[in-house]
Amino acid sequence: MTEITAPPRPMMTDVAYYPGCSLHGTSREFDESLRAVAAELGIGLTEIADWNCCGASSGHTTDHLLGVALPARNLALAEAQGFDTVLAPCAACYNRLSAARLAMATEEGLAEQLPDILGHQFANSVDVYNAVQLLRDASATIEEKVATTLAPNPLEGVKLAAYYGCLLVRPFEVCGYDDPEQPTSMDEVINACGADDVDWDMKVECCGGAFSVSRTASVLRLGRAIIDNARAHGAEAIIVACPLCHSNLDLRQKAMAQRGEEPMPILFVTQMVGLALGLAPVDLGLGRHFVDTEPLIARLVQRAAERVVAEKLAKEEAAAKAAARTAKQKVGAVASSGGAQGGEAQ
Amino acid sequence: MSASSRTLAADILEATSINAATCYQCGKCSAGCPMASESDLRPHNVMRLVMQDRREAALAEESIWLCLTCETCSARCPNACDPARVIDAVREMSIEAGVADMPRNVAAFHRAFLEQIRSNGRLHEMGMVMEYKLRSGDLIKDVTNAPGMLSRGKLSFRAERIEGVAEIKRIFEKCGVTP
Amino acid sequence: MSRIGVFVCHCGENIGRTVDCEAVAAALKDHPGVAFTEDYKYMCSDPGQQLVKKAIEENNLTGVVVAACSPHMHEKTFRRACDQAGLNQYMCEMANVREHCSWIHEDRGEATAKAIDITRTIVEKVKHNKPLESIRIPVTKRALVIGGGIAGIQAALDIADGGHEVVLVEKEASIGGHMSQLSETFPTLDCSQCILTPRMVEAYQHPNIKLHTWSEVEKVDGYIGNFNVTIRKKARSVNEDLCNGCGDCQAACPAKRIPSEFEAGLGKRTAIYVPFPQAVPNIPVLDRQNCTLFKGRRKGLAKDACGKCQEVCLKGAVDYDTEDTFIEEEIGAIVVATGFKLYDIGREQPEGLKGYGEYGYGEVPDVIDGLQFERLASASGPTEGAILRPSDGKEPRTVVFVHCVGSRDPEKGISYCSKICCMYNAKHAMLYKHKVHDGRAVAFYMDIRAGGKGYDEFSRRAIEEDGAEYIRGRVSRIFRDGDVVKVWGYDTLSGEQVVIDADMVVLATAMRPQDGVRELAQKLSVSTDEHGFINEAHPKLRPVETNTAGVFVAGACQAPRDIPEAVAMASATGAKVMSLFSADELEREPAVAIVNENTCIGCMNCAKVCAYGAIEQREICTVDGHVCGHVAYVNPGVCQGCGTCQAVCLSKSVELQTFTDEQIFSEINALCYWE
Amino acid sequence: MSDAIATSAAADGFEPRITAFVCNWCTYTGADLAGTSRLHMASNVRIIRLPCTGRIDPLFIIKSFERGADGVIVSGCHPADCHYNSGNYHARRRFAVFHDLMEFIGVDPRRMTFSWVSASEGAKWRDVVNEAVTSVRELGPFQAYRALAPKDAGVAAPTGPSAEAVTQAEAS
Repeated sequence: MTEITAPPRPMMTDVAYYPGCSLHGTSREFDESLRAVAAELGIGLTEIADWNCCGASSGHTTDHLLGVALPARNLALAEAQGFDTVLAPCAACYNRLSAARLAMATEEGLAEQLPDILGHQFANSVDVYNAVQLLRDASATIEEKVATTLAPNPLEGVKLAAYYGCLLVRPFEVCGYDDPEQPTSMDEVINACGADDVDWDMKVECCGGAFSVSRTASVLRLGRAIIDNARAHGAEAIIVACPLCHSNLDLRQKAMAQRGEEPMPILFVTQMVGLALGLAPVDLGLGRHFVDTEPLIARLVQRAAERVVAEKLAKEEAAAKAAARTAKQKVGAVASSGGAQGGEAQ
Repeated sequence: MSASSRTLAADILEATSINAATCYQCGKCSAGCPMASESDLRPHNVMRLVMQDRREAALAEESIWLCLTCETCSARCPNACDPARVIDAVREMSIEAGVADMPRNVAAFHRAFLEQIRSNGRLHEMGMVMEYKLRSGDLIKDVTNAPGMLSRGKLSFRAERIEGVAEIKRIFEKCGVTP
Repeated sequence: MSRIGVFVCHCGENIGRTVDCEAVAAALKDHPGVAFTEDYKYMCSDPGQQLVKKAIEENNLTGVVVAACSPHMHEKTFRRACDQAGLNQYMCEMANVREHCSWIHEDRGEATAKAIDITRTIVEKVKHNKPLESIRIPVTKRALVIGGGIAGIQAALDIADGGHEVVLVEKEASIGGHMSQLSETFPTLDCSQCILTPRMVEAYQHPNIKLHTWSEVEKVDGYIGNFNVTIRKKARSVNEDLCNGCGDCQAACPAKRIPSEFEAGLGKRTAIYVPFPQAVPNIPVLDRQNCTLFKGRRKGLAKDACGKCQEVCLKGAVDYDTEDTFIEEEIGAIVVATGFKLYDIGREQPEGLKGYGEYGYGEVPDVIDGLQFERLASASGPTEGAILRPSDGKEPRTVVFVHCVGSRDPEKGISYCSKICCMYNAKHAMLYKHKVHDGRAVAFYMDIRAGGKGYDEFSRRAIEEDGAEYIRGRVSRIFRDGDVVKVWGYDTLSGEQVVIDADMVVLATAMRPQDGVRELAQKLSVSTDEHGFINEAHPKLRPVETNTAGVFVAGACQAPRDIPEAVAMASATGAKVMSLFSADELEREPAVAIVNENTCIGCMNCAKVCAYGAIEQREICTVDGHVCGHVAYVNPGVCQGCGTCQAVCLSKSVELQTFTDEQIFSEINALCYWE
Repeated sequence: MSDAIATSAAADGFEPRITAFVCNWCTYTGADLAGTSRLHMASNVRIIRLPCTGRIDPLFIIKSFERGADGVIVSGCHPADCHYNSGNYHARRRFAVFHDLMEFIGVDPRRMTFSWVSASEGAKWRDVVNEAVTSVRELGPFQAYRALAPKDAGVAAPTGPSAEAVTQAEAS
């Protein structure tokens, strides 16, 4: 892997939280799991007071200025509330907020118009983070927590497909935290959770996003290709960080299925981290999905239990063998350990 | 800005700083476009119409509304033409010129969406879907999912309304947008 | 008192259109020191020059100012004319009223006023010109050729055949360059090795060619006719005089899994190796990075971990303790022929290029570049000429060739056209179809650029006779899908998306200048363009010269070139070198600094800033021979005439002839005045 | 913009006189290229050709101002591209010091333009010229040294001042 993984970034500990409409509505589980995981990792989330909708694609498709002004109000609120970073877990919101920030920084005359439009002073001083970025920077902490959690990690060795879609990686000028063609950040989080990332082909292909309601047929066509490819590469679930992707792949999956394939659970990245950290599925909103996650979780728990038993047996066996060996070599062992102790004493 | 007196390429240049003449017409954008199979105009065709100053053909075309803004075209363009941004600008001009041939449901969706924001500051999904259904006349579709959504706590009947609704209205006014 | 003649040229309409030439001549007529003025349609024409000569003779002129084009254009012409008329040529100067005036202004009044200013300034300068004699410098008739690819070999052979010694320096273990890696060459499908190998051998055995392989140019001092070049002979660990090329060491080497550079990573080599069987010289080098013995030594092992090659060498030629050595060569002219490398489009891009994540190069084994395909198609390659894909060694049934990867892509790659890809893609498609008759060859192109003798016919043949499918459009994505390589393209002519399940994909990656060329250019004082290609002195009229006299350029280090062009350029440099060597001495403008020993205080500031080491300290003695002080002395053979010494001289004792303080202050005074 | 400047030399407006010291190999050739490319630019600049920026004595610049130039341009090869290897490095170092000296001697540093223009940068030369002309025009005529001018200098322009005399004084 390349420079993307090289410099370890410090984990964010205190950020302004911009949930966006989806996390208050159709993707409540993203909000629930994020809050649960953040609490576990020691990341303080302060919801921006009185935030508004970023306008999503309808905003900037209709009017460029509106597409900047609606997100800008939120950045201005965060700035006024004393934050230098906003966490926008929803990939669409993240993209709109970042794009607005970039436009204000680069387009001539744009930043000057905003105080008038917003009716507030605004210095464009707030950085925008998405959930994957936040968790990637926290991956060392996640790994550590997973290792120290008492319960066996249900995700160990599970093959998960990281699906980035469009809005987390494109355009590169707006996102820029990961490679736009072969991103690795979510795969890093998957690995931090003890699971295996799947090397598949549809990581950055579009799922149909904004046409979820208005042009369902397109969404079915595009979504099917994504799910089929993940399945063909052995994924047991697809991990997403975008409510649009989630609802397209989860809500519409039944309509996509053609030959009675096994359903493919679609998990938010925060839900996955939560499972690895040993949080209860219900606290992570895993019951809110259309594709039932229960069979997957049951399977994972079952496997984890079997693994624990197998490990325990192996350990006992090894211990027995070791005991037998030490008994034989007792004399020599005593001599050498005595020497070592002597060294320490000095 | 009198749009008709200048070339479409000049208008695009002013709105986006993109010089349409830089397009190679190599088709790499259209090769990766997820909607290419459903639209008559592919990203490089839009660039071509801009180059040729065929304003009517570009602005009144349904295809520009089928763009998902997934940005794949722009990410892979060898000459930084940014077709996605150009299509965005063409759409804006299309609305401004009053010739937008938005598929009825796409237009309805955008209007319903923005209406929700303007009146509440946030999107009320249930309200949006209702509004959309009314505007698009597409009453049957998706109704089957509403009960599922409700039972999973994903839809609420009550809209969230922010305190700064007046500010949002001001933003819409200043930007000259009426859904 | 000066008697200067002012000659104003109309340059047809070029000057006359915006500058009132008659008015310029009239304005100078009464200027102090001007004895003659005239304007004429084409001053550089023969009648124009006759006019100048006649005026000199009839008016007994002491100086000549030609108000015409840039001195870089015609200064030589008019100085020659003056010389023929008996006026010292350095009493003639050009006033640039074309490039610096008529061509850049529109207002006739403004342009005329400026032309008068410019001409008056030069008149004031010429008043202080002194008759000078050209400097004559001896020429060392030995050439240095840097790079032993086809261009370097050709240049070396041409010069050596002309009877002059050549030092040929190659950084790899063998000469031959990229051409030795090619299977067949367009547009004739000649076997590359068959036409190249005899040339390589000829160069090696030529009595006039001294070959240094595994060597690099370390340092270049001096100037045209008199370069002093230091060559670093990298530690080869094999004594070139003892080795007889038997190959026993290679057979004995236990490190056999090192990716071969020559096979473009598709084959393996040993740590002590000859890059390819026909290598010239057939003498191995030891790759210390990958050698078991040296790995051990780096780890600090007390005992050497290997030593097999030394053991088996009956000639005792293997020596682990050799070090880099330096050779100095006296050289009169230098030919740069360092060639190209392919743009490595993998994800890691050190030089700010973005790479092509969407094409899967480096991640999907069956996505290869053009040179790799050459090795697959080569009879001496890893598959002995069978087209077999790298992942599983199967014969691919469908091969996709992608043009313009990295080229013509300012966003992710480079802006220029690499020129040879259209032709070698057509060749690759043909070679594949010749070997796999029922296979499918698909080429995605943006434009087909097949200008050249027999080139278009060749690329058409690939389509018409060999059945290659050409699709106009770039490819968006390439990825592995199970056993196949998916290619997402677009056919802009039929207006459809195209998805091809390929078995192998060949990317025509861009040509870039070879590594290290910028550093070399710095050593040679030649400039490079934004991409690192070496700049020629003039894109049309001096295509193989550089801005540094005596340094010439051939082949793909100047721009993407194919073999015929590289060879033509190489022979052109050969001719340039030969004409330089045809005289025993060179004539040079006497633009050198001279020290006034009477005023020099010996501070030696001048010597500190001299880039050429032209200034030395000299003792001054009293009449009876006692040393009474030191002064600076400028060696006129070494001085290049930059004048930096003069600017730092505390006592104003050093003076650059042709640009003296007197001359420059006169120019300033002519320009600036209180109204 | 170049056209605007080129044609705005109205009789009533102030048109600065600017002297440019350029090296023979890069900027002079770059200015030649601007010519062959027919890039139009302001006509206020007069070029004095030198072999290298390393040859430029700060006295040349002071002399120019003393004699009534309103602005001075110094331009040579880009760092690392010097035809004479390092002449422009010496020049750069010298001018870094000189820049600080300017205010001390009563010349607004904005009257001086230092730039690197290579032989291939005709367009850059045009920009350097036009920008220098614009900024010096805004600063107005340079008058600080007027009192120093010899009494007869005022009428000397078309026929040229007694250059020998000035140079003699300079050399001493």
